[in-house]
Amino acid sequence: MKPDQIIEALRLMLLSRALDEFCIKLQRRNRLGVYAPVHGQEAAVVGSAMALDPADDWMIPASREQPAMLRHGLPLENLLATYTGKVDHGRIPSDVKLLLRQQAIAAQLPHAVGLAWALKLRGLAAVALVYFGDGAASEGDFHEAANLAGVQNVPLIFFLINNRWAISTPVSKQTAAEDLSVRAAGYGFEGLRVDGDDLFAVYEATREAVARARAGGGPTLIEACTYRVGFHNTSDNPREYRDEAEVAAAEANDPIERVRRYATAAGIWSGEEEARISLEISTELNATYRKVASLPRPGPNAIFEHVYEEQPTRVRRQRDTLLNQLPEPDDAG
Amino acid sequence: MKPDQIIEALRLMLLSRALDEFCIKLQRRNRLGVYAPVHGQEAAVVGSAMALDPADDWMIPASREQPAMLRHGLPLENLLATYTGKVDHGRIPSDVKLLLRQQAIAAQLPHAVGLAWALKLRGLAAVALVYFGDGAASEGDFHEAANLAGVQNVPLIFFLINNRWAISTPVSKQTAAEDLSVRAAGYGFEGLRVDGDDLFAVYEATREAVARARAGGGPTLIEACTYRVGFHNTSDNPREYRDEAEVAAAEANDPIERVRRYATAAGIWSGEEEARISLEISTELNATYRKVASLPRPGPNAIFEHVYEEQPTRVRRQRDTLLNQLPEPDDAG
Amino acid sequence: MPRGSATETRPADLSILKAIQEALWLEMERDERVIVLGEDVGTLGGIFRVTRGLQQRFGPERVFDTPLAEASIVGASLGLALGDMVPVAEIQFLGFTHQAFHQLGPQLGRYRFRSRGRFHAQVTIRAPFGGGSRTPEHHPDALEAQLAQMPGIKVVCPAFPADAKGLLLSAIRDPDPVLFLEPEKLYRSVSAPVPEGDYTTPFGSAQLVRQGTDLTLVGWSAGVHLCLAAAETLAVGGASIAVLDLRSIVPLDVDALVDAAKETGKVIVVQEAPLTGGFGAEVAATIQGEAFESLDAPVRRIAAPDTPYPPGALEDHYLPSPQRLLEAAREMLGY
Amino acid sequence: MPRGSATETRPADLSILKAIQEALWLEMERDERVIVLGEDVGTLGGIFRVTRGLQQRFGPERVFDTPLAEASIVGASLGLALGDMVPVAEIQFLGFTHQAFHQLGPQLGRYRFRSRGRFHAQVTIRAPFGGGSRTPEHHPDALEAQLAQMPGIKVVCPAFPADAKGLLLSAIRDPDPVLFLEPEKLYRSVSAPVPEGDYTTPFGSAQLVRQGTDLTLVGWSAGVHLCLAAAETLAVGGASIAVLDLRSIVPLDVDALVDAAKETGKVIVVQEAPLTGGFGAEVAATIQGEAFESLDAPVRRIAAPDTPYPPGALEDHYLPSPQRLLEAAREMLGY
Ligand SMILES: Cc1ncc(C[n+]2csc(CCOP(=O)(O)OP(=O)(O)O)c2C)c(N)n1
Ligand SMILES: Cc1ncc(C[n+]2csc(CCOP(=O)(O)OP(=O)(O)O)c2C)c(N)n1
Ligand SMILES: [Mg+2]
Ligand SMILES: [Mg+2]
Repeated sequence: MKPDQIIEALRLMLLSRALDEFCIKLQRRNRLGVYAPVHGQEAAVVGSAMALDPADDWMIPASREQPAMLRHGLPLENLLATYTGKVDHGRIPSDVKLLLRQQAIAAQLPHAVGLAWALKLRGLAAVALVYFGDGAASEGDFHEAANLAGVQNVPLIFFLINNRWAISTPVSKQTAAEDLSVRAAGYGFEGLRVDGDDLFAVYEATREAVARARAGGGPTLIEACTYRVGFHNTSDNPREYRDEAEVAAAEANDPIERVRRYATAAGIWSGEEEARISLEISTELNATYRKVASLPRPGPNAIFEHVYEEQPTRVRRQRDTLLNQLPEPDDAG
Repeated sequence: MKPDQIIEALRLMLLSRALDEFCIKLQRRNRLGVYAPVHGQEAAVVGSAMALDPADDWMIPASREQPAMLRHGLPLENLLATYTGKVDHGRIPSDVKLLLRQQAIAAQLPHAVGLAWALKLRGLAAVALVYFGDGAASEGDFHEAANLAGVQNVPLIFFLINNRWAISTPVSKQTAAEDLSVRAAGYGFEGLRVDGDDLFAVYEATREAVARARAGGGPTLIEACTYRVGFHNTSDNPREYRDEAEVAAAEANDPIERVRRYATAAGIWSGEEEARISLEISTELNATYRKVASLPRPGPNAIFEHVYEEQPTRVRRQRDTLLNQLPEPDDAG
Repeated sequence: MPRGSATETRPADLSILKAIQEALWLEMERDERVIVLGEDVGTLGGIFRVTRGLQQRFGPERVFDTPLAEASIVGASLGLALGDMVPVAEIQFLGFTHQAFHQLGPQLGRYRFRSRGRFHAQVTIRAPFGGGSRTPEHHPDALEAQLAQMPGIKVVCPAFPADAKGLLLSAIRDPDPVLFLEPEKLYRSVSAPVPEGDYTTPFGSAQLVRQGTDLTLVGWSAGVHLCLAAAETLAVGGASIAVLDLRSIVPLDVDALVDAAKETGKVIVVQEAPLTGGFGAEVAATIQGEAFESLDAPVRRIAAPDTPYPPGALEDHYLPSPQRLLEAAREMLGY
Repeated sequence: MPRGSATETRPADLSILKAIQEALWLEMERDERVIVLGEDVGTLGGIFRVTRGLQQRFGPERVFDTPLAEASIVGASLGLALGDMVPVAEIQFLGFTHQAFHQLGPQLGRYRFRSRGRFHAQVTIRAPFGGGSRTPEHHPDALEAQLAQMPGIKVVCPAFPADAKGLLLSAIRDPDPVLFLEPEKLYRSVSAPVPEGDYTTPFGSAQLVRQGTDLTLVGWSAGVHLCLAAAETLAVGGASIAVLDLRSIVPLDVDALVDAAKETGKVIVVQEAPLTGGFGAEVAATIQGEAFESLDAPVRRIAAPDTPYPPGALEDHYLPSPQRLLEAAREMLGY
């Protein structure tokens, strides 16, 4: 990574950490719905995202890859709008090559294969990268998607974030495999493991995989080994199921601190720089949130929009009836 | 294999080949429904089945493992009864540890895991063996089942019959993996490949896997490489999609002939012996078929039996109405 | 019993969640073949803590966390049952049974039939569902109508704590597979007296939870409480409204539907799912089919529109609302 | 056009199978983004040879055999559409869409909605279904009612060659996902005139395929032919029977159902699926709801019993039979 990339990465990681805190606070004050923090996984998420070219390449998120989505072009405003229920303002802009976050674990994987396949069929030199977790790797969708990607040799990076937990289920109960990247061999393509807390290692591994895919070399499975330091999401309390010592060890190995130390030693980062950037970030978060908070809440008609391109008669009648009956909304939820 | 086992295996393989011919002929005369022949896969099917102890172990078939089912205790009569639509006579006897053949590809795999798991939970020294094909190995059910089997360390042998084809789809379009047995590593257990046309190799590999499972060593994936010499089933014509040369090569490597040659050289088999056994087999097939053909066809009430242990009121009323309305059946289908 | 401490006594009223917990506890005590499996059901005791305490009490051999793979949870449960265990599986949210649909109707529902009675599948699948808690799509999806098209499977959907316990005990003991739908929104919000000890509540027997002569409101699961609230409001205006809780949709208590139509001549059925093809259609079709002459008005359906489950911010507009039900009821009373 | 040789001319009558083939052929000629994928659709041309000749004509880049994995066929089709291709996927038999249910309603059906219009899924999924051909369970399963509970997806089910072609052309061009259900039993057995060249048939517009004043029979797919045969038989006895072919169940032509009830006052609906929760329930519920005053008798449903699809030997007892339909119609006429 070049110095400016390191700075970019560090800024994204700091933004991610700040966003976690910011959103968790908002959630605690009932200002937004459930939030799933990135905490602990910043190097894996940011390092992989930075290997993509947002102008050409597609990113397919799972659900806790906020800084990757931002890096790929999603405006912070849209991200916060989605979290706060301003659904239409959360829309992905039409020039951003990003699919939707996914609620159904692993369901995005075959979509990613199809999308990458389309890039290939259309003769584009673009690639796609899809995120998923150690839990998702147990779903049938993972297997079918990986196998199809292999046989069609599509330009797709399967980026597995092994953060050791799927809600309360440790990876030792998720699978007997010691190493999930070996699964790639069963699909006829390359798999490898990287230290997911090492920004540079993640970036390099992803960059190589991207280059191979772009050159027609097909898919790669990258398993980034990291740790979910935070809770699963704001409804979860990990103290109920895991050892605090394990968490403390992961915190001691903070991926942001590792980059910070490196960059400081390299003379491209300093306490002052960080203070400046942190202020910038918090200003941006606050301003963006204020803007988003002032946006109108979606009305009942939003239920009927974007179901089909053309509203079938029965749906139109349901809409007419419902809109006549509904009281003014009293809560943005 | 001991001499008497070799004789047993050879007899089963000959029976299988004869059964194929017999049933195909019947099908062509509209006496039975669709039939899927074993032709070419006899060593894989018989060799694996013989490594099980029918008294303790469970067998879970896919769909073209007729001689394995017979070896495991299913009476020929029941097999033929099922093929000819005498559904109640096809019932698996209550002392035979065999699950049902499966129409939905790969769906039997999680059942097998659950069954093996139950054996383990109940502290029995029994194992289970489940058959599936190279096509089935692409289904999500395979992945989820194998992963669960690994993490629960259940006494189960995944016996993959790679016959190179799934209807018209060659294994090269099924997956980019060169070797399907490597998938086991991704689930934390052992996988291996055997020459599926070598009865002894299949038997030995399965016996070892069975012994390991019985000793608490967990699952094994065995990929038996063989070839589907016959058509997919009686509705299929492989000339539409594959090269006759490939078929001829497989036929030249006939698994029965290989055992026949070995047994003859070992002095435990002869042309006379084979003639005698072949006659025995054809007599048995004819007699059994005659018996089955004379069995009454199932009546409409069979639709309503065995749906639930206790018939719900609505179903009972549907039954009463339907039985009052139905004409005499004019065709056994 | 799942208690905080040995000295704590059980209150007469239990929440639905506690009632389900009690049924699981009792049945695991009674029958050691009963095992509990699912995502996060062990150490954590499930996302909603329904299975809390079970692993500590019955051990990790009988209560275990599975990998994140719904089809294998259902498929392996069938296999466990064939191996003489009695699995009670949890699917974390009903919407994720879609991942397992090919193992539900086509396998679990048919194994007895396919084997001509040689095998049966004594399997219970529990899953929370229903809206109103701001959980995102899939989680609240009301799939009961799709499940009702799976012959061989029973679909049970209690609305009250005592039924939740009695129906779950019936489900676990039923030799046939049962999908046991738990009203997520009511888990903790509805409490009522629950008999102690062992009892079962039969399937296929709807309960008239409120008598009335002018109109019958038919519901199941959370919908019943919507009906009751509406009936209460209308009673203030002098209307006499009956409320029928189906309790199970398969088997369906056709006679109770016919009786309701005969008694009141007017029926409204409430479902959370989108209108077209929802289970309310079956209720309406059955009533008009079997009690046509008794009807003074068409059976009216209150349902979500034929659109996908929306984000939480829009949920209240989407779900059948008290207001929509009241409006329909008032129209109906004046029919 | 898919012809044996260049000199062969196209007959005016086509089978349903040939009509579907012609639509695929035409659309692949017209729009090079259209691709065909599924199990065995390439070299073999599909189990029923519906896609025969396409790979030879359009090449293995546009017509390809997929691995045996239905969820990935549907999920990848969604991805292909998001990548600006126009996939027409085949699921070998409708029953095997169960393997892909989580990718159908919850993904294909909701991607537009979830993205607030940023994305849409121009995907067609074709699948044969329906009984009467002695294919074993799963293969003939009539799942249309389950599919109708998937908002965002359209469910189209032609009964005639001309409709098969026009509706398939509409489906492929529709920016929204369409499940296109093909009546297996009729593939080759029903032939009728099919216009040459390009035309589309709209969804949500039922067709009165036979006029009548005494009773309306409502069906879709193979059921329409059962209705027509019954109408014919009853005409001999002097009854005037209308037959309504829904052609698509989502969107549903509610007005046509209401008109039928108004016109004849009596309606029977035929479905192949088990009674409880089948799409006939929606038809009956809708008619009684919207045309109650016009009905002279309850809407009657003819369906399979609430039991699993049986082996071929029992199929004729299970499916709605001409005799059952006739008996019901005669009863109805005398009501
Ligand atoms: C198909 C499906 N099953 C279950 C769930 C409930 N659920 C949400 S997140 C989660 C764990 C996901 O674990 P992993 O894939 O490792 O991702 P992580 O949360 O660690 O980022 C589960 C079980 C779901 N959303 N979808
Ligand atoms: C879930 C499912 N999808 C598709 C089919 C149709 N089908 C029947 S057999 C078959 C091929 C099976 O191939 P393989 O698993 O290799 O077994 P083989 O026939 O070679 O023994 C297919 C696609 C099916 N029965 N079930
Ligand atoms: Mg994880
Ligand atoms: Mg095969």
